[in-house]
Amino acid sequence: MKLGIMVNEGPFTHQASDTAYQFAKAAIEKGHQVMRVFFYYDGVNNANKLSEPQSDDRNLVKLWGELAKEHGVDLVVCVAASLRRGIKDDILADGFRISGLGQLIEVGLAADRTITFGD
Amino acid sequence: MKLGIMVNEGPFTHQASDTAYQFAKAAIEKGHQVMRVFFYYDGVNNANKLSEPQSDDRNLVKLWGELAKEHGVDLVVCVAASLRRGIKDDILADGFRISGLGQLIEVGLAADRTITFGD
Amino acid sequence: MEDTETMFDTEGVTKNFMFLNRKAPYGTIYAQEVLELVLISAAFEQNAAIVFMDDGVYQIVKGHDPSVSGMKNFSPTYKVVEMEKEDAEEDEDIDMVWKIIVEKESMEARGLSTDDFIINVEVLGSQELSALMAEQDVVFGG
Amino acid sequence: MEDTETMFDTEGVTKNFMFLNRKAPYGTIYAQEVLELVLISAAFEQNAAIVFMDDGVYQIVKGHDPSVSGMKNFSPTYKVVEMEKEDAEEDEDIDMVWKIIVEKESMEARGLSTDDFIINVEVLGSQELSALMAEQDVVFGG
Amino acid sequence: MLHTINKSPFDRNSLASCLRTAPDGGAILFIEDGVYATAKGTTFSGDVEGALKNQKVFVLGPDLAARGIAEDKLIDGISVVDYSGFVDLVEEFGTVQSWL
Amino acid sequence: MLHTINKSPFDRNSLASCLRTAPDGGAILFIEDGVYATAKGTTFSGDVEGALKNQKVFVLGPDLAARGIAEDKLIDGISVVDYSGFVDLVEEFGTVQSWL
Repeated sequence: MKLGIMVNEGPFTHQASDTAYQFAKAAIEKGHQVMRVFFYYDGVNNANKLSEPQSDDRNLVKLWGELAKEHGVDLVVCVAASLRRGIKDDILADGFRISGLGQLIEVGLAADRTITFGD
Repeated sequence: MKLGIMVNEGPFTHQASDTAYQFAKAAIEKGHQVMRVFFYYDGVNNANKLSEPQSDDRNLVKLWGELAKEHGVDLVVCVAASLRRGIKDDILADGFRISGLGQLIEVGLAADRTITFGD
Repeated sequence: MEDTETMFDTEGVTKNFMFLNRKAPYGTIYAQEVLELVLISAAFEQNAAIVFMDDGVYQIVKGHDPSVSGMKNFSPTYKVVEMEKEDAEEDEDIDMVWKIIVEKESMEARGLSTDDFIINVEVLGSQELSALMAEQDVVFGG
Repeated sequence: MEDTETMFDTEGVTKNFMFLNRKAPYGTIYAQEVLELVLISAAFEQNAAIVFMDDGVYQIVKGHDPSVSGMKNFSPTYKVVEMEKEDAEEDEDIDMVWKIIVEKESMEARGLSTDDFIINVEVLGSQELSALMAEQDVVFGG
Repeated sequence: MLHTINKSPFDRNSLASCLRTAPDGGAILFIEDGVYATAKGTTFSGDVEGALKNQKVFVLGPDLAARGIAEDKLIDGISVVDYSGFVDLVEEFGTVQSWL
Repeated sequence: MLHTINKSPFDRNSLASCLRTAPDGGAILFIEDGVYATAKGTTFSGDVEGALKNQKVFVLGPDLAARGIAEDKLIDGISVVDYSGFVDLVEEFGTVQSWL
């Protein structure tokens, strides 16, 4: 199964990013393909490389980046949502790229299922 | 009247920061003193200087900074909440400073009223 | 244009997209940013059901003026959505079908009628909306 | 220490602070970050009413294990809050009074009893909670 | 005591929780999406009418305007204030509790 | 069709909206704070019991564990899945609708 995932909230404040990550990881482990994770609304804050959680807490920015690197998942941050919220190339974490909203519609068309995680 | 203000959400996603700003501005115009605005939870995102809203939209990061400059309002961003969310000196907007949660309790003690804006 | 850049082969694919608006405008940004998504989707010429239910029905109420609260008025964009819908209906070269729908129960609970809305909408009861949901391939918003 | 750095003259000022917890844990971070605020406030030796109402009562339910969801278990911190409260009661040099309160109506609506909680709480009905609210100088959370 | 409510009563339980516990003789100010509670003819109008017996009830005008709610649609007895009036309420009614 | 609900029924109206409009014969999966709806003996247990007539009902085990809800407290007829089971439900039930 080919999957598209949309993440609408930033890390820590809402559980959305945690659940999306656990879901993506489980899907990949079962042999499904996560074609793209699209970060919209406050979800763009998942791409802030300055994020530095406490040492005993999970680091979602890094976890997403590792998933991208190890399994070729395309992590796309919405350009319009990012500009507003100050997520720019200067602070963009490894594994993420900034692009347009069309990338979300595109994965909706290409994937067998598209699922949203948000608040 | 001496006022303390707590802001719990970032700009744009929730109206909390807008309302807090309009409230602070009105209080100052009436001759009251806003001793401190404390940004906690996602409120720390109000201090991201990379934020670049569309040209016809309000720029809350800049508006807060101007209020601080013109009226000596102390804008404090919680250090623990900021670390998690990647708001660091590199991207800290003019007029804001990063400090501890004790600053919120302190203004609660010093001010006549402390009011919270959030989600 | 970056927004229509493609990476996957979606040539000839047509799907039914639902944009489900359940949040009030201005208190949060969801109403505004989902509109941007609806408009981008037009470039892909897909079927779209733009649904307003729960507090989402407040998004299309007439007379919004958020300027005194310091916010941007995005209300006119709903007229653009309505125009896209009408253009699709009139242009025989465009296959996409757009629907703009309000859930009856949500509208009535808020004391509203279709006269209160800035765009023309189709009103569906919960059961009819349910049938429409069953036809969707992708649901955005929530 | 940065957290107790002061700028205003608050020497000799004592106030009643209420920390009103109305949100469930883990789904959002509010429960966790308000705890950090409660603990910092101890350094200022102020009166504190730590109230759990609505979904906030779920914060102190026994047996939390968020590790499989990938999150951090902050549940033990409530025991620290309870210890601060007990220390304040036992130490005659400390004037502050801490109360840990659950609203009865919220607890019962969720099918819970005090046996379900990891800390000792005082259960107040809405009307008693109302009287306590009227005594507060500052209310945080919500 | 001043209570602010910034959530739609359709979406969240803030209004119910506030009405259950607010001490008598204070004030409730509806702001942001909370202003939807102040309109006549909704399923929550009765609750707000009930609140008027024990509390003074206010609504933030700029947030009504943002959402296109005309003042003639308000429940009788509710007063409209602007941001300056909001500041006055904070001064007059003492401790502020924000129902978030 | 698969519906996910991630909000507490006490705090938001997602459960009610989902039950009003979800097409019969699909599945509802409670995740995050939504899992509070699956416990016996709350004011919302009846609604979920009603849903079981037209929908299959699932709950995400890791989110139950996070919140200390033992499986013996669940309403009868609800099945517990882990993240892998969540993926299976997405595959089996088609279009996913997230009630946020």
